[in-house]
Amino acid sequence: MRFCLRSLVFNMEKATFSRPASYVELPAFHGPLDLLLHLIQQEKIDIYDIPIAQIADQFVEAVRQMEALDMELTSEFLVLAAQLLYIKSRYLLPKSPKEESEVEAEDLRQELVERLLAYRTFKEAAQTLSVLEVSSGQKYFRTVDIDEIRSQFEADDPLDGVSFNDLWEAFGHVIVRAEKGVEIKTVEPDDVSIDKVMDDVLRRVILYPHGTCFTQLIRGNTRMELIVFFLALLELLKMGKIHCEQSSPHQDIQLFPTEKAWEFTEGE
Amino acid sequence: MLFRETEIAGLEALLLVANEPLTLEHLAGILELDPAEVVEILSEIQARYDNPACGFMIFEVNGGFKLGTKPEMSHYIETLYHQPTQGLSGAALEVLAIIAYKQPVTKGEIDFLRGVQSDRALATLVEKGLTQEIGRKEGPGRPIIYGTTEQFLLHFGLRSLKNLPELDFERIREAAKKELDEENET
Amino acid sequence: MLFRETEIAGLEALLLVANEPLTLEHLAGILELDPAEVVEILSEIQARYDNPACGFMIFEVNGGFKLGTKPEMSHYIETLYHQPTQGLSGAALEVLAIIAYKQPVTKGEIDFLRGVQSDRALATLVEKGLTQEIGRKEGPGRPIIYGTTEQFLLHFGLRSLKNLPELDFERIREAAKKELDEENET
Repeated sequence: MRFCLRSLVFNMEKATFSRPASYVELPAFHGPLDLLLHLIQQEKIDIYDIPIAQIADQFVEAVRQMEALDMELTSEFLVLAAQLLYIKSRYLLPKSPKEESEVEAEDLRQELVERLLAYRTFKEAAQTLSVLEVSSGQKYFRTVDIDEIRSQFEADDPLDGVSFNDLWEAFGHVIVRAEKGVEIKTVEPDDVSIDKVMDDVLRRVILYPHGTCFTQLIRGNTRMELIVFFLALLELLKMGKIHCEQSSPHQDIQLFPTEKAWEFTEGE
Repeated sequence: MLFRETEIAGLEALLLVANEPLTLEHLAGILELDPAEVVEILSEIQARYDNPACGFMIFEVNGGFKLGTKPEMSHYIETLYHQPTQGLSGAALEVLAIIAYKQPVTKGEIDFLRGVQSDRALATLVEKGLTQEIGRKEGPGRPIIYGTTEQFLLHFGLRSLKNLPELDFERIREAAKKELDEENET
Repeated sequence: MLFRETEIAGLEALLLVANEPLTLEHLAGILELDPAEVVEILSEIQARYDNPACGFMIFEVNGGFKLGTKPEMSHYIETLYHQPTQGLSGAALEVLAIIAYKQPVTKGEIDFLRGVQSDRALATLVEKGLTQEIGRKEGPGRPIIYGTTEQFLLHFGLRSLKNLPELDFERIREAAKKELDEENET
């Protein structure tokens, strides 16, 4: 890319060279716009009325010198050199409809002027900042280790404002979720697996350690669902995870978790 | 000591930006003074800080000197850096309630009762020192069992877990029923 | 103001332990004073610091206040850190000027305005904490957009971005328009 561009620049230069460029002093430039601005200021040229042919030749010459001096020469310098020579050639082009090429060259020149003006503005701003930097002086600040400071304070009680009532309420939420038995309600009765229903029943029995009513545990809208729940209950009784009590023949049967109730979850 | 104004100011500036305590020798080297002169300057600065309208103080640590705030100022600093305690989330409270009333209990058991994963809530509770690992359950996988901590008891003013008031099932049931009814209506 | 000794000392202590500039309102809240009273105290402290035997100075930035060392003390600090502070390079200053006046701005926009790649200068500025990534621009490629930092304001002794010296903004706008057109074309 770089070599290709360079040969382009110098081929064009050979083709269009009109008069030798004057010698330029070469400080380090911050880019091709910086160099171009330097040339314009050095020649005391009105930035709105740049003689493109002259400035293009000077620019190319400067780039050559930079190359000869082994200065850092980025591809952007070559790109701008090519652009300048291109604009110059459009102005000089004898053939083709002359007006058209002049209009195009004028547009390109105008665009370049605008970029130069913007660049000059920021270059001035940079100089202003540089002055400010010196005049405001160097100041230093302390870097505080906030974590270290914080560690000297006692941590707040994370339970601030939490009462037994809040704990019970939270427990209530767990029960509400168990009572809803969302998963079981959504499956079709035919698909209700006995394992899932056993989980549902056991979960509620454990949550009510003081006993829960038989009628409350068995739930279902269809005969099939009721049967599955009853079977699940019988299975849990047989496994010894729950036990039931009935104080008198007509009282509701109460179900309680046994010590073995937890063994159910251990496989998970 | 007027003639040493610059060095006094310099010493103050050094104390302000240094992260580590500065020794007499180090200070003397930078200020181009004798250590004895540095001692004099230090006591002069300290005398200035003794003014009750000044919040600074020079501390001597491990043979070095550093700038800090007077102990009386700590409540202001505490206010500046006070982190409002993040209240526990609903999930964390649920897990805490389950652990409080069902302990010792494993994560699997908590998950089973809640019907959802409780990893995050459990980690928060352990981090905040409200629950802790108290061992492992015998059986397959030997899962960790959790219990409440001393801090938990302290907060509720309990001497031991035995003093934990019983779950008020009447109230829980009523609240739960109300919540369920409300949800069914909508 | 003798009766406010505690608050004066408190404000000094707060300035010492804060990394970020503290606003009047924040200080007033902690010290339980009116902002106007805080202003009074601040100027009283600053008057005390004006004493040549004092190495401190209060800096105002973006409506906040920060404690630092007087610029005259910088050589002592540089000796402490064994490194003379280097001013910014010309290229870095150009990039910084573009960011300061045109922010938020992308690297592509900076490169276009300077006519040259600015990667190195930009990296230096970010490293020095003078500029920072402040987000991404909507549109193709979602390029990073840059802005200046509070450190930038402190470094150049500016109270806020409004205090940047005025520029010929007409020119900048025109250039920006041109560049937008080009970006849209590609």
